[in-house]
Amino acid sequence: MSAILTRIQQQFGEALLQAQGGENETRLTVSPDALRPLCETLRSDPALAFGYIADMTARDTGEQFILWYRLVSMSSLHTLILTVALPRDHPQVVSLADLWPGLNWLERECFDLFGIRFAGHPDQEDPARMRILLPEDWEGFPFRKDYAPVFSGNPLHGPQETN
Amino acid sequence: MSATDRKVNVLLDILISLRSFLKGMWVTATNLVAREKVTLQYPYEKPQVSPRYRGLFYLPFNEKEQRLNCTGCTLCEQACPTKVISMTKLGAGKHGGVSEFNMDLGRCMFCNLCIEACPFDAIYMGSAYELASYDRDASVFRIEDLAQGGKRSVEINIKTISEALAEEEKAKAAKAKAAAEAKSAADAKAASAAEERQAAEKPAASEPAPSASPESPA
Amino acid sequence: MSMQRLHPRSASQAREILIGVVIAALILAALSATPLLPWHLLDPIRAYFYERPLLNNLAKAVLLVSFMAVQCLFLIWMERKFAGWLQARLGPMHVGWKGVLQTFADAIKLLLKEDIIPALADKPMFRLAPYLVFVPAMLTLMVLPFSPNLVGFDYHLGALFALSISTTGALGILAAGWGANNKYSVLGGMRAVAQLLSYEIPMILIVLCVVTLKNTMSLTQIVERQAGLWNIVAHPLLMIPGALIFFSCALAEVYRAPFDLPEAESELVSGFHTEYSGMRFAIFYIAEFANNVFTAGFAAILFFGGWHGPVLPPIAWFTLKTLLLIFLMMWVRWTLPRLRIDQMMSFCWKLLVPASLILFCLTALSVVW
Amino acid sequence: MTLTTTEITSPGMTLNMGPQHPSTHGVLRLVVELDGEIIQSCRPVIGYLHRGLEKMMEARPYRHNVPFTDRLDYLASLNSNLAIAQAIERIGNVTVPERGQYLRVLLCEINRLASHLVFLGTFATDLGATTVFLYSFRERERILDLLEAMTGARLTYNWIRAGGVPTDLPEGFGERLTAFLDEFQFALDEYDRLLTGNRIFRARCEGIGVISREMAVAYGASGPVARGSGIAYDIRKVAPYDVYDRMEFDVPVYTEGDCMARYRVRVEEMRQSARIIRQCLREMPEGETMAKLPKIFKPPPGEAYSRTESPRGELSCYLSSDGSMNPTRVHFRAPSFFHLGLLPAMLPGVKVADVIAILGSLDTVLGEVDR
Repeated sequence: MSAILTRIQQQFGEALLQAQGGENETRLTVSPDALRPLCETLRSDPALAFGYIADMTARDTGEQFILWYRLVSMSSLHTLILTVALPRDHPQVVSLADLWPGLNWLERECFDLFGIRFAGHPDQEDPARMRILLPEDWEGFPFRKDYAPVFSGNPLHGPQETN
Repeated sequence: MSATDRKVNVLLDILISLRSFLKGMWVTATNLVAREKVTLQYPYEKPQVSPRYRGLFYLPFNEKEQRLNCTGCTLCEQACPTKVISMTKLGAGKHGGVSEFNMDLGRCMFCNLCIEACPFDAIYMGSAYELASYDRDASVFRIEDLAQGGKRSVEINIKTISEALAEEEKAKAAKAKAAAEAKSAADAKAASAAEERQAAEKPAASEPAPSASPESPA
Repeated sequence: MSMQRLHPRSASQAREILIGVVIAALILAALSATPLLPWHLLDPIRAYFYERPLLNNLAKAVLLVSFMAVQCLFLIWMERKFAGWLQARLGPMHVGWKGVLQTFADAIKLLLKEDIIPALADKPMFRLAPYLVFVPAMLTLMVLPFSPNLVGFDYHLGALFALSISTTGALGILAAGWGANNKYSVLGGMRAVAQLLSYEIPMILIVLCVVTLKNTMSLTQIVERQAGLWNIVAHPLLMIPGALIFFSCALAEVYRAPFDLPEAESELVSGFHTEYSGMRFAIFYIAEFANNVFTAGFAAILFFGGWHGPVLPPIAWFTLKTLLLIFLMMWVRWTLPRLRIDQMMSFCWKLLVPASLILFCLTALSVVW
Repeated sequence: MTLTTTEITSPGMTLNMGPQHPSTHGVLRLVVELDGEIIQSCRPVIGYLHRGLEKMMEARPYRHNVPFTDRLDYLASLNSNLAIAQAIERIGNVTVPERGQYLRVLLCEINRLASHLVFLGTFATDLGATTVFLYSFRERERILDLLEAMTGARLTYNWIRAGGVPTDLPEGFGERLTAFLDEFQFALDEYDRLLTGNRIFRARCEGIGVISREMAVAYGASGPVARGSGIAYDIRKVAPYDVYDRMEFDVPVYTEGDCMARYRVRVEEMRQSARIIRQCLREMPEGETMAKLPKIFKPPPGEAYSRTESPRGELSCYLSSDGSMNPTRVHFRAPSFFHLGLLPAMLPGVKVADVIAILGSLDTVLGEVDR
């Protein structure tokens, strides 16, 4: 078990739903409530110093949304993978864009494609400003497994009903 | 130039700048005079493509067997990520082939997956690359556009395959007929043998009934 | 295989250069033979025109404009060809021999093109702007002495006239930028005016140096007083830096790289002529090349002795010098990157203006001595 | 009379740069607020090239998804192929034969050369030096010829697959490549003379678009952008894949963080790539190039990700499987996506002309940003 995992477990022992530590990689699963305090520590603790946001994405398992963060510590080059499961009927999680500015667009992308809401995101008020890859007036979240595209009949406008 | 807040020797800076400009101009001048021009006058001069070039597809025509190699197994159809290929099979089994083979190259990514999927060496990419057209329908290439030798080889292909199939059919029919005959003959023989056995249990009845069917006309 | 195709080490390059040299030599020989031609046969026609000054001036104007138009077409072809060769390309090749007629084809295309005026443009200004640029460009050419006899208007304040008229072109560019009602055009127009007016100052100071040295403002006189010794040879300490400053200013005046900010295609799309199409665009283009010819000719007159030169007739010398300077401008254009607007302004105000002032003072001192 | 600035205020101008603008390198739209020529704020708008590739991939078997990655980073499509191929191999526990690994490194580095040459040309063109563009494309054309001889395509190669590389090198490839690299050294020196020392080029690049080390880390910058800001973060070194751990090469790092530093990093990287290519050619063992994947490829349920160093930065692919033929989620970590996210923080205060220089120095490809 790596030193990094030990250190995290000391502080957030009960909040971790699942933890697995390797030589270069640590995998954690946390509940949505514990995400924010955990990440603040990950960012600020000099022994962890996960300052680099390498990736973030979501996926839809059919029952819930899984958020997947990948953080890298620039000092130890250790990778940390954080998994958060969100209920499908109310997919909301706290935004971390103020901790890692690079997350701003990634969170917008997750909203755009999956409809996951990020409380505290700078653009959260306005769905049109949150949309990033899709047109601002798009309806629905296409990367959800139950998204049923309706072909508009116009190949240039894509599979959305338009008037 | 950049704001010179620092104590910079302006004159030196000018000289260095001039030198850097002259250096650059020397490079362009050498390119002007000494370097070969690389333009290819495209519609007049055609570039030579490499042997592995992935251009327009072709279905090789097998001269020896007088048919296309394609057996209509649809492996390429399944291997295509964008559903470019559609085909109509002609028969099945070892003489099977295709009567229609359409490729909608408007969707094609030229990814080579269909060619790698083909176990019969029946589809390849050639070196033709001017595939643009004014008409969307013109991007659909049919078997006569794809087959080596064009329409003629398609006709020969269909003829060869249908002949082979007919032959096979005939052979099968003959075989079936022969089998049926043999069966009936065997039945008759068996019946007669049984009759014989039944009729007289002579110790002299030694000749066993031939179990093999008569020679089929292959 | 294909590597061979892309870099064939054949002799065609050398052959082409050789052919070029031979053609140039033939042209020069033909030009040097022009004094032997029976020019006196034209005397009756000349006399006819001299008797009618109005008709004479009109004919001169028509000749000048058509000469410029043809020369521009040729220059555009030359620039494209030159740029192509410099960039390891062939340049235009399709229309005519080696693409000689390419610009004619382009001109015809532009003439036939639809004339688009943006819906929200300031229409009178938009229509007027090309002419506000074109007319000054042609007027400046009027005072340029192509040879001792061939000068549109031998004005005794020629230098002053040329400088002041060429500056008015800025008005047209601002009008074009503003009238198009396009944000890029406005930025381009503003840049153009700021640049033109700033660079006018060192340019005027350098012209003043020459004027002080030669004690005349007439361009014809300036050339005549350089007989035997060109300015740049006669006063190297003053005139070499002077010529450099003048050349920088000239580049800025005709909006050529590294000073092509008003039409910087990578930032401002196309600057002030973004919205122009068809003939109006062609007029801008011709005006730009006319300005090119003017600045190059002006530099030839001020520093390189105008029409003076051995063997060849004066007109040939003048054309040759102008063409060489234009060639130099092209060479610089296709080599150097573009400056930023504030860098360009500080280059002018912090370097060129003081330098030209110092140079002017030195010239004045040298004359007084 | 005194005039203070409060008395002469004028409203700013909103300028829409793109999506049709010559220097946005594709279809990027920057909504910038201008005060004169100075940027007040900037909001990048992306998504004009969104094709839903990741969604398309969810509906196709793993192997069918590789050709789509050509359309992500179209300037270095072999590197995109590599990202997804590695992810598929990890999720399906496939080992690539050694020669296949060498070939991958070789192809990726050749593609990196091509991609950086495009950067060099477009960056110089953005700054007004159009000639460099044609010179660098002249060299790139030869690289494309080489790649055409190897893969048969000039842009969308699809030649790095899950399991390896489908074919071996063609006849005489090594000699042609070596001959090209010998000449390429001179070409690079030539660009150096033309640009690096040039006073105007330096004035346009030095001190422009500075990304501090902290900012680069926080925004997730990678590749040459991070290395220009003093972060020695190169996936080929920190998490070597294929045979990069056997290669000898340096990671150029500059600490200035400006456009010039990023330019220098890329030029230096080209030399290093040439070094790697030569080593590959020298050390490549004989053998198979591709591992056999089962005809019906069904990886066990789970998730996997790959980390690769594309010319633009850390390109990684996230795959999740539920045990069926098709992945349930494919996600690409596109380096350009993160670099464009830097723009709102970088641009305020610079001039319009610098926007172009900064954008050019980030070397983004909108294909991978919008996916």
